[in-house]
Amino acid sequence: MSDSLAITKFSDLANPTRFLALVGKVVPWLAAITAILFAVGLYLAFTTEGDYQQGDTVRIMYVHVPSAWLAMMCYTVMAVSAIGTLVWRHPLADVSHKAAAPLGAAFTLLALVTGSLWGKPMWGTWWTWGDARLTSVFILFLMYLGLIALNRAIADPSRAARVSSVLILVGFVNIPIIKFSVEWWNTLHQKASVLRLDGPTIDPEFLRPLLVMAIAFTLLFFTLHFLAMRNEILRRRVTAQRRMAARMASRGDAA
Amino acid sequence: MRLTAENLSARRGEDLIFRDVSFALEAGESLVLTGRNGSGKSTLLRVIAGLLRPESGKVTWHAPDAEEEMKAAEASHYLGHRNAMKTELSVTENLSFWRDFFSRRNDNRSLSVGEAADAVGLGGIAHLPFGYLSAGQQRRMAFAKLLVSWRPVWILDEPTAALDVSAESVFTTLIKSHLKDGGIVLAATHQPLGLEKARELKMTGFAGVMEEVW
Amino acid sequence: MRLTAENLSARRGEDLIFRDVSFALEAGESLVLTGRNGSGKSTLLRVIAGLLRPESGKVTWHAPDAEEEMKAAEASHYLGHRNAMKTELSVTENLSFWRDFFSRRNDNRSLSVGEAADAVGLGGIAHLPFGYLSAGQQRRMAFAKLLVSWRPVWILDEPTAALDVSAESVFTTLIKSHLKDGGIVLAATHQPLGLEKARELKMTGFAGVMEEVW
Amino acid sequence: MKYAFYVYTSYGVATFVILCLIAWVWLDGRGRRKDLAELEASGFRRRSAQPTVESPAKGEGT
Amino acid sequence: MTALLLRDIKLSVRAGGGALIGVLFFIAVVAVIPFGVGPDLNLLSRIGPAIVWIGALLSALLGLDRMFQNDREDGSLDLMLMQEHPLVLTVLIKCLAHWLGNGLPLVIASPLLGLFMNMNEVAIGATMLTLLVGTPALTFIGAVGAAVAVALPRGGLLVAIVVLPLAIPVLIFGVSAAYAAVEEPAPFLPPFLILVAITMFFAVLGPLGAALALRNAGD
Amino acid sequence: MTALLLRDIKLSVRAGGGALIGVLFFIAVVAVIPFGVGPDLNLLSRIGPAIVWIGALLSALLGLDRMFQNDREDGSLDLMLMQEHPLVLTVLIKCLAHWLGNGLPLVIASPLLGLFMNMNEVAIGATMLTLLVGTPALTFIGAVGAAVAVALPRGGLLVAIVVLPLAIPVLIFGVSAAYAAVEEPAPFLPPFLILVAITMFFAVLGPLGAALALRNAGD
Ligand code: HEM
Ligand SMILES: Nc1ncnc2c1ncn2[C@@H]1O[C@H](COP(=O)(O)OP(=O)(O)OP(=O)(O)O)[C@@H](O)[C@H]1O
Ligand SMILES: Nc1ncnc2c1ncn2[C@@H]1O[C@H](COP(=O)(O)OP(=O)(O)OP(=O)(O)O)[C@@H](O)[C@H]1O
Ligand SMILES: [Mg+2]
Ligand SMILES: [Mg+2]
Repeated sequence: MSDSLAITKFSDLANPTRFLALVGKVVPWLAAITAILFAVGLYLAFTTEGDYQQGDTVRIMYVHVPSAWLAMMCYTVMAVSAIGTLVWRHPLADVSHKAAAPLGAAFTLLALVTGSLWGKPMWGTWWTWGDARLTSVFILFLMYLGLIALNRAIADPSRAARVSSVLILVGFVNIPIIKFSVEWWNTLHQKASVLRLDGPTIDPEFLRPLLVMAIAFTLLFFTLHFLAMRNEILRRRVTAQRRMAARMASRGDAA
Repeated sequence: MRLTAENLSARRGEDLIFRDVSFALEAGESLVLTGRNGSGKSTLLRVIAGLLRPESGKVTWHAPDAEEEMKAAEASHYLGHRNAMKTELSVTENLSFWRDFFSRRNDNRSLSVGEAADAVGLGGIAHLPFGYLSAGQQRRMAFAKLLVSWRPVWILDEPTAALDVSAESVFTTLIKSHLKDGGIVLAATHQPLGLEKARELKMTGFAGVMEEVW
Repeated sequence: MRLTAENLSARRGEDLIFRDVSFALEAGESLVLTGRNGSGKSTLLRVIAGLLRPESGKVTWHAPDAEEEMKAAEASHYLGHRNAMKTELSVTENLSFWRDFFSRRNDNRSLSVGEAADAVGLGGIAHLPFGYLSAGQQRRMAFAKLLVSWRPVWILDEPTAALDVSAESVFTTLIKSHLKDGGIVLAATHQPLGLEKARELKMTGFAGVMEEVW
Repeated sequence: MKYAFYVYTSYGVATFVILCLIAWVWLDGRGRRKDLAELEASGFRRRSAQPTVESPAKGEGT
Repeated sequence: MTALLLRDIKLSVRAGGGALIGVLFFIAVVAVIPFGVGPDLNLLSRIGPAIVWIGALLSALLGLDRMFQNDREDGSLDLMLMQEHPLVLTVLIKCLAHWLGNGLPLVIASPLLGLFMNMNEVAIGATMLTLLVGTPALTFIGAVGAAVAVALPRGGLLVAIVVLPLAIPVLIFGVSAAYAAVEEPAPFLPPFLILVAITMFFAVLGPLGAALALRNAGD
Repeated sequence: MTALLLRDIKLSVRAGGGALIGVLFFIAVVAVIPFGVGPDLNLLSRIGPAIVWIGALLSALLGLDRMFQNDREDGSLDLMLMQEHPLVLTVLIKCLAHWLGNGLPLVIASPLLGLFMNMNEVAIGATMLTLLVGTPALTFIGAVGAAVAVALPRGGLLVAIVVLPLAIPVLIFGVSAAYAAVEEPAPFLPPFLILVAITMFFAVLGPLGAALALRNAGD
């Protein structure tokens, strides 16, 4: 009975300490590769030709499309973590979706802003409420904010994690709506031309910088996510130790 | 008929409240939890009632007629610190709601709403809204809820708080007769309940911090 | 310093719960209300605290320094069945709110928040949200509220419900020292409080119906 | 370049938001490590970091 | 289970006054819009279905957050969680009671508001029908939010935020079906069927999610 | 008294991000509107002020009814009733805290929403001004309803009847003042002054009524 079942159960799986060690090893490499890819991506983005139809605004694509993909991917990562929280009750999963929410909100904001900046020259308006793609992305943004608020509102972290997991999973219906909104409703927004079943239909001239930037964004996300997870783990470690210290102090008084 | 708990441990926030609690209760047996304020009595009862997930271990219920194990919660009545009654509804409405809600097929050991109110000594005021009762009367009515539908296991969290002496003895009688009928009782109290052959489990509280996880 | 009640009677719904209750308490005296559940103890205490209008009679408070009579309510602390604490706020926040809210000019007999929490034996966990405390710990903290701001009269409704034995003795000590300081205590209980020279008033409940009016 | 304003603003916004994220992660991490160091300095150690210390919680299960 | 249904309806009539508050708020919403739009009766009747739907959506939010909170505070929720009837069923019944107490009155009041907005009979009928079909979806979605609110010290607004994004599709299809019934070229059935499908979908997902949240909010 | 103000603000902020949530909710409500009415920017900017006001009314209603209920349920209200500070003052402070925690953030956020609704600067300014002046009235009216709700275990319906009919004039004058600022012929001042008068009136009547109801609620 020296160690409770709970504790041995957790140390079988990747435990936080081991995760921290992993982060320490992997993150410098990730960060370096991200930086290189960004350099290459930006170079390509500003040296390839403009589109005859869209002019130079096509360069906005290289930030808009990756951040839009990331906004959706981040939510997917959170949904997978949410399953981890609810089904396996793995503490790392709690940390994972809590840390991802601000990142997701930031990328969604980017997609919204760059989209608007692209929309003004292309469609002549910053924003329209009539487009299902635009509004569903806006809803995604609100959901990220709501999840952040929810996490802040519940004091007990593991309870907060479980409750927000439920919400994440329920909100996941929005992701397919975002993805397929352009097919289901006839709208202003571009139809999918890269991520489609029958292969990309976009000119390779644009595809190359786009892919490089997309990979760079993805790696950036994982770098930041790992670091944010590490911060969250440290935060919990600090609170746990503070409680322990308080308990031992009050115990000392009693004795 | 047998209620077993194996190696239970539970946590509140980051604190482990208790670890490795095991016991087994047969029909007619009772277990009384004692311990200081905050020592984890309510926590253990909530774990057994299935309202709080244990950190490890499990609670099982073997009925003589059923083959497989059931969740203990389904065979139990739980009387917590709160009374689970609506202040806006009358006592009768409250009790008959719970009677219907709890009712099972071929259950002939339950009392009717009126009988239950009489059994706790409040037959005369069952038409009042629950919110109009005094603290002790409310507690009695909450107890009457256990009588309107038969469940083998009673999980009682300080059932006699706010009660006067006569009501305490009424409760003791009711608990004893439940045990005689082959029931099982788990109770947390600060005052002796007056059960003769009750086993006692003394809680100590705070068995460590879960910081190892982090 | 003197708290007097003259010919009090009070009613709940259409029932007269008690009639013609009179008493006078001087500094250092205490009165314990006993009686069955629903006999009107809480009702009497609420009348004295000014929370319920008496059907007839009045409660007065004479302070030695003030010339005219004050309402007794303003010289009193009331500890009811409910704890008057917010579950969302930490214990310290709760206590310091009440300290500030109750504070009076030139009041030097109050304890600080930390001292009050220590006095009820919970100094170590004052940073936790109130909602995280166990039932007994909550009750102790509610009692600590009486210590953060000095009031001569304490009106206590079942102060020891849900408490363990050690906490009960702590409370008794606190009440005794309040009496020694020249305070007045009115308490309703089902368990003996252990006060030596307390006067006792036994409530009987239901003193008639108000049908005369009609 | 035509529409240069839109292009540069979008890259600018993107850079700004990403820098904010990096700053947040970095500052947060620094704060937490400082907290840990303070706890360490006040003499508190994780138990798993010091397995030989006799744990106060052991043997308390009922 | 019938007992639960009856009790909840009784409570909502007796205590919350849900029905009346909802209807009054609904009327308030519909009453102020003409100020914005001006006395242009044509325009009013054109946006009528949308306004009625928005009013219904907003009044559905009122009181939704306390669907489980009250039961939690007095301890009833604990007892419901312990029962062997599947929790999903309990949640479903509570949703039903909530809809009967709060949603149905809105549906019934909607023709009156349609008259306020100068809508014609077809539009009124279509709006009422879409409300009848669509408001249950709002309740089911709200149940998830309410269940989440149980874990919160004070749920209220947070619930609404969480719930609104999910409610938007309901609104969109409800309104477009109502319009389709009036304006000629657009067919009524496709959006209406989608609305039905959404309601069915949330009738499953809502109680499931709410039950999951309740199980996990436990303390 | 400052302690009470601070505590109440703390509670409203703590309990789920207060200001953030109020604003988020407001945004969510306003964002929902275009889904209903359609993407017609002209129409949107025309009904904008009305929508923003409705959003404010709704967020004022959510949670207002529990202003005293929470204090009553945990027994704090008893202790407040016993103090020698006049009860009216206590109520006033509670209203103030409620407005600071819930009303003010809405006022501050309203320009953003104005942008969403494609309103012009004048309309945005006018809406914000009317909100600043009008939302306190909603709080004061709500306080009466909340106090009545405390008094009656079955007071639900009464609250609705008390609060909303009184709130509707506020809404109507607020909205019409906002419109008057934009549309030429109508003068801005008359409705605005009426709004100011209503607020002043309820600033006196609200706390008085609430205090009276609380005193008589005693049980
Ligand atoms: C605020 C406005 C906008 C938002 C919220 C937005 C959102 C999105 C999202 C979520 C995606 C990813 C979709 C997917 O992977 O299937 C996307 C992709 C894309 N967007 Fe936008 N967008 C906006 C404006 C624009 C504008 C104005 C243009 C150009 C005229 C544009 C062009 C594209 C293109 C070309 C793609 C890539 C499609 C693909 O290859 O799959 N977007 N956008
Ligand atoms: N709000 C109310 N409305 C109507 N009747 C009430 C109300 N509150 C209490 N009563 C009735 O008044 C009587 C006295 O109640 P009171 O709370 O004073 O009893 P008590 O002596 O404190 O009992 P206990 O020991 O159970 O706390 C009871 O019979 C009760 O039914
Ligand atoms: N919701 C909660 N979140 C975090 N900690 C909690 C929570 N509820 C209780 N605790 C803590 O768990 C410990 C055990 O509480 P529990 O209610 O089980 O005690 P108890 O033995 O029932 O005490 P009492 O005799 O006072 O009722 C206490 O120290 C308390 O502070
Ligand atoms: Mg307990
Ligand atoms: Mg009493």
